[in-house]
Amino acid sequence: MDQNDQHSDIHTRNLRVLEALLFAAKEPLGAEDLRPFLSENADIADLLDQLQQRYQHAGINLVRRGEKFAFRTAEDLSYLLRRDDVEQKPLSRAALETLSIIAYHQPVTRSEIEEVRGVATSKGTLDVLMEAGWVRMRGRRRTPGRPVTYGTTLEFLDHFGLEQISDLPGLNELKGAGLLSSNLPPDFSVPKPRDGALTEDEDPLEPDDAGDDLLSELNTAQDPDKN
Amino acid sequence: MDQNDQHSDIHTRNLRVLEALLFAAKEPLGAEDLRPFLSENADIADLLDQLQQRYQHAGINLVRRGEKFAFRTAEDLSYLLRRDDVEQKPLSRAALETLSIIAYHQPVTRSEIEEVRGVATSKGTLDVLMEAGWVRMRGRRRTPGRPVTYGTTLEFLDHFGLEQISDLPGLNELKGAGLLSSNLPPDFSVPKPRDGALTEDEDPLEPDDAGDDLLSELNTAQDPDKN
Amino acid sequence: MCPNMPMQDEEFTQQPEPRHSVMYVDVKGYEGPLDLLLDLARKQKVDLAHISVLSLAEQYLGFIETLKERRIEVAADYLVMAAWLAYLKSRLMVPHDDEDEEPSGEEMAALLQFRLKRLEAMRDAAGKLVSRPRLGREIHHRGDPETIITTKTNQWQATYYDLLRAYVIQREKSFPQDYAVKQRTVWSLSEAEEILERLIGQSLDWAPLHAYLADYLASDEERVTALASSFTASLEMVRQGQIEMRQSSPFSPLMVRRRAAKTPDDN
Repeated sequence: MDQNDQHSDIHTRNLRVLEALLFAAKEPLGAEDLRPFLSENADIADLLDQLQQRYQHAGINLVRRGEKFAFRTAEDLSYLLRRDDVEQKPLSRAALETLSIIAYHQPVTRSEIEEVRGVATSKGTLDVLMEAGWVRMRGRRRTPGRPVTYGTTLEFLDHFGLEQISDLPGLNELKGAGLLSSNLPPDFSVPKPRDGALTEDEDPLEPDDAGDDLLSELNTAQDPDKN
Repeated sequence: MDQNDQHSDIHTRNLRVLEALLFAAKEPLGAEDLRPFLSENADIADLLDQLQQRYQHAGINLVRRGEKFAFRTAEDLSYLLRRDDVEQKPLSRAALETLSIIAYHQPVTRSEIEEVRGVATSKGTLDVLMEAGWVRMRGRRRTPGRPVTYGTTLEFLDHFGLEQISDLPGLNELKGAGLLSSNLPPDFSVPKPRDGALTEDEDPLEPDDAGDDLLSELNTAQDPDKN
Repeated sequence: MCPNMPMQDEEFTQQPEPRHSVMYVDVKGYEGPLDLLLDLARKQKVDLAHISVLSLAEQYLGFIETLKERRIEVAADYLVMAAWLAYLKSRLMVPHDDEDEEPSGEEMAALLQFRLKRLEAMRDAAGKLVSRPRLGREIHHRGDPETIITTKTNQWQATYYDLLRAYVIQREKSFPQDYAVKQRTVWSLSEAEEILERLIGQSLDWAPLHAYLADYLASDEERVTALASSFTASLEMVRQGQIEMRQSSPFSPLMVRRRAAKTPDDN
């Protein structure tokens, strides 16, 4: 067996290992989950790329979710595979609106969400989104009161079939129209939503931070959209 | 598009649909589960056969379970799904006490251990010591009830850094080390431990002897040091 | 796999029902004043960029007025918006003064327009988001994920010292229990004072404290308690003016004697 054959054997094996691991899992896996099972110095990005191409036209595709990868049924087979019986409790209008504001404006504080909606947000609304696993507390904004900042999760990307947060539908148009700034006036640099690491005006949450805001506590009293 | 092309399109689609359905299924699927999603008159057996061949060398295989089919990790990669986790645990006090009595008083029966300890010894405690590989069943005492006799193993010596069991400190050494108080009753003695061949009042264990004692079974009911 | 759209999608694919008369509108049906304004603006049937903010403000104020006339309770944030819109209206109708620090009517109108556009945009975005093929409905993950089987092996830890300790503790437990609790003599303060009182008597000569206690110091067990209690008692007696004490240097004998002039109230 010459050098090349040997190399190709290792390569084939790496691909099979990736296939097996990603196929067995329900949740997306990242490089750090996969690396321990591959040959030393394996180029994971390249291997994933090849696997992605191999499954490009199959009934299942290898999709990217943030920095992770997962096998999912092909999008164009949706109409055949649609299952309504597994429908979770539908989200209220308030919760959906809040979700889209968090997705497009993240990192965003509760009072910024309220500014966009023009109405107080009940704690219940955010709880529902966090329980669904789509929204998380990112940190605390370095402003007076140190309000909690919210953002979306990997599960959010996975659930709505987005590779990354910049794939949100209509994002560029909204940005272009200046509709993603949380504050006025509309002649300013428009921030891009980001779900990654903390920004320079965010502090990490303490491990035991329950996410209580002074403001939130006060607002809970009125709860206009509590359902 | 001629007849052939059209046929091949339908065929490709059928294969993709099968792939997706089998991937998303919670359990193996049979022809009757798959038929409603395929083109009319599709040759399901042939399609499954082709799919099986396609995944033959992949990290996952399409396997047959009776009359049904499912994707499963390739046999040779199944080790990927098994992880070994070694947990370091401190020995409980009860186990440590029991072990020390076995070490000094071997060959010793369970009721003799209990006599020294003053409390009943749970089967679990002895199991832990045997799992640790430090204690073994030596034989059965030639007394009514034929109780099992316990002794220490080579691993025991190894773990505690002893060359031989007689290296365990005797009465004077224990006193000298300050472990035993100097104010001892005159008839107090520490046995000279031995772990060798069966003594004349021990019978060897039968190969299929599971080590059950009538006495042990009775004692299990109270289990004072079960943790 | 039924073709019915689930509930939450309908909210976004269907426009709100056209409302023929504000009288039938329940304020509770709105998600706040901005939602109400957006609904009113949509009725102008023009792009939000071209709506007449002035007439929008008038419609809103009119609507709130109707509610109040019908004695329908209006939530505070609707009233705050009404006040702001009334102010906006007045600013729009008065020509802008350049010296004015306050935002002009046009600026305020632009701000309102922006907020309405932004809310509408977020609503549209939410609609687009939920109409995407979603995981668990149109897109599926592995239905029967192969779980990782973890084999746990315990590695037991114990030291040689632990082992010997455990043995010794077991064996010592079996020793005959002939230990008897010994009664310890402790001088109470009042006892010490009484004894001192008696010992010093009426002697006006200096004598070392421990000499007075000599009888008691004979017993080893009582040495410490006798010294401690009598010293403490002697301090109290000094305070009461019954005795005097002196010590020439640290750790030298402590001298005591009866104080010469007794205070009148002392017996």
